[in-house]
Amino acid sequence: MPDHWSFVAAAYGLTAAVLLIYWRRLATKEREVEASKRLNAERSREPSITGHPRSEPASRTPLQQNQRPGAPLP
Amino acid sequence: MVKTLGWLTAAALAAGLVMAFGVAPREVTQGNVQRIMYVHVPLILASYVAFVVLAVASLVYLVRRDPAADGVAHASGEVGVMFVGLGIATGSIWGKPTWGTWWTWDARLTSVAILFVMYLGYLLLRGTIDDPERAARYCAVLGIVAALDIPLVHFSVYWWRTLHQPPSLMKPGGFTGSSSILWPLLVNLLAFILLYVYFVARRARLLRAQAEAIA
Amino acid sequence: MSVEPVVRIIGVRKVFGLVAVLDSVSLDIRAGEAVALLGANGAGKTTLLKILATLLRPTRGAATIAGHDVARAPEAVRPLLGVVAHGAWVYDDLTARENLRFWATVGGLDAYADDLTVALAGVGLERVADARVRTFSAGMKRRLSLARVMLARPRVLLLDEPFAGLDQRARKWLEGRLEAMKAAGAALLMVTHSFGRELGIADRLAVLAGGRIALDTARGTLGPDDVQRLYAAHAEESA
Amino acid sequence: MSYARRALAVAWKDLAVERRSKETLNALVFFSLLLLFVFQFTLGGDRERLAAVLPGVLWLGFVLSALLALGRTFLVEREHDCWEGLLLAPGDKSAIYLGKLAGNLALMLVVEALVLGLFVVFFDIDLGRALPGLLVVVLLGTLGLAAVGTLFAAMTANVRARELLFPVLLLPVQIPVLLATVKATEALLLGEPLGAVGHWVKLLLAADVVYVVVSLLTFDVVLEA
Repeated sequence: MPDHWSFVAAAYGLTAAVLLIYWRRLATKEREVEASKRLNAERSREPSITGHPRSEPASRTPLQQNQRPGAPLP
Repeated sequence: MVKTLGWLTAAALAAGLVMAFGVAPREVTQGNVQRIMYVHVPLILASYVAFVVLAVASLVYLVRRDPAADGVAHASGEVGVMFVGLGIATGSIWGKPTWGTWWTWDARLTSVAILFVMYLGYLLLRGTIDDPERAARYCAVLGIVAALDIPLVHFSVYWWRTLHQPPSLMKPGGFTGSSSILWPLLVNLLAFILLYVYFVARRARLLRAQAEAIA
Repeated sequence: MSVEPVVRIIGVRKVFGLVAVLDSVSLDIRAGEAVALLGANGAGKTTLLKILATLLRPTRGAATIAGHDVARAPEAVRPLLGVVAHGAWVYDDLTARENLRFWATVGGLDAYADDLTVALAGVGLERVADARVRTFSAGMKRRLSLARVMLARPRVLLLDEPFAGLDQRARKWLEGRLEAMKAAGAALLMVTHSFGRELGIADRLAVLAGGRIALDTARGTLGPDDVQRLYAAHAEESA
Repeated sequence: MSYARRALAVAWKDLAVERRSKETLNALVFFSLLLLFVFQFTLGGDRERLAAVLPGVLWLGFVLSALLALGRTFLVEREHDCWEGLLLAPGDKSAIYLGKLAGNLALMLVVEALVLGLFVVFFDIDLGRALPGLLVVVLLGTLGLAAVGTLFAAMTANVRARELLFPVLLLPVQIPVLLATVKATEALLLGEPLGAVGHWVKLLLAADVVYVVVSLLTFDVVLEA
């Protein structure tokens, strides 16, 4: 009775490979989510996003534009 | 918590390997190729566990609307499909030298293949719905329909003739194999069920983190 | 006028993906009162209407209709609602009368033939009652959906751009119908982004901008020009 | 009684729309004619070989037309946003499911009668004594297909890649029904009595009960806002 060791190796090897790839993928995704969470946390310190984009610097009133830290008010 | 479980799983899998190659005897008629059984059978049985958990979690989700239950169902679907796919592959590798063919449409092979495509469809449905709440609801319905379909699949396919050796573990009249085979099988079964629980815990945690990252 | 408002919206927030369309919206409507909800495109008017209609759940906050929470007890809310949404809810291959009968039956009403005829006459469709809706103009379909709503005599009417696609005569006619519903004690919320005469039936004007009710005031205190100016200012500020 | 009236209203509405537009029916009649050609070309004129595969081919025809017909069930609700109206209809949504199911069943039985007629004429089948038994099997099998098909059609109506996803979800779940109907049809066409395929009939009955009950219980969840 031949042992067919190559078939045994194939079965165990395939299983190990697939399980390992899945495990690695979980770890990668976890790191990605961690990174995006940190980004979100930074963003959430700014005002919350609403249905409209926040105003760009150019659309600020002249008064705001002139305010430099330490500069005297006009 | 999950980390401890991971180490425990790794230890169990290592013990399973030792049992499969060191403790279990060389099978008399098939030779060493029979050692594939110690990975093939646990994979299939663990996938059954996954699909049962998926159905229960689906039901819990529909009653309580708890995203955590949906996460468990989703994770179980993914791991279950992977396990059943590997189970089919290893069975096929085992079948080639012993039966002389990679694949045969016997009852148990066929019903396992049906499970595979059914739950592959489940994952496809998950992937196509953008609204997470709606995806959870629809997949819960599909998970319940699929689970109730399993006995129907089993009976309809069973009424075909079969080439496959009779179920090795849970056969009417109890287990007939020697305990030298039983223990390695049980250890591996435990290891793969631990692996399933570990993967599901980790995947469900990841799903929750992903949902939080979006909200 | 009863003291307790029929429609209560308290701090409703709705997030789609990363964007909060509604930030914190609060609004009350009493029985027999009509509120016009104004705002630029994308300000979240239709979203708010859909939340009240139990079609969307708020991310945070709550809305109640006659004391029932729209998210937790939608089944208690739905029989009280009349909704005229963007779509007319009509089947092109059924006649006007058949459409009306279908929605009445599915809504659990007893649709007597006489009632259907009266409702169709009420929206001026009696002569085409047995013609297929496929041949109708957009305005006629809209009138048919108004007939559906009026047949049910809802306590709360939610109207999305009810005057869109109607000609001058139909607008005048619709104003009359809505006044009658108001007089019968219904609460009205109508979404619009135009400043036509339809604001005439509104008791209050609410402007939605930046995810909040930027202005909520009795119509009498403002002329149409004031409204236009205010709205333009808000639109600019948030644009 | 309002429950039954609501279900009937939905069934009547679907059939009235279909009777007037004939959109689905016309396409299905043409499709079954094409199937006839395809089967003839691929299987060849060999009478013996044809007889052996006939039950499978017949059910293949039924299933393919069912996939086309059932997948379209909720398309009519998308014009003018009628879907929204159904969502907001107060009361038990399973009445809507029952109405849809009844309409689908009627449509599919018409198409199946046509396909069967075409097979009898062009492939020269002698139905003879098999007909009553065959009717039972076709009725039970069609109910199973339509029960899950209607539920899944509602689930895939508003989903990307609807045309692909619907068969991909439906076919694996329906394998028990397919096996049972094909095997039973095979035996019946060989002249065996209905009693000889009792186990298949029982399986079909069980499947129908399971599918219809689960769909009734879960349809509320599918048609939720």
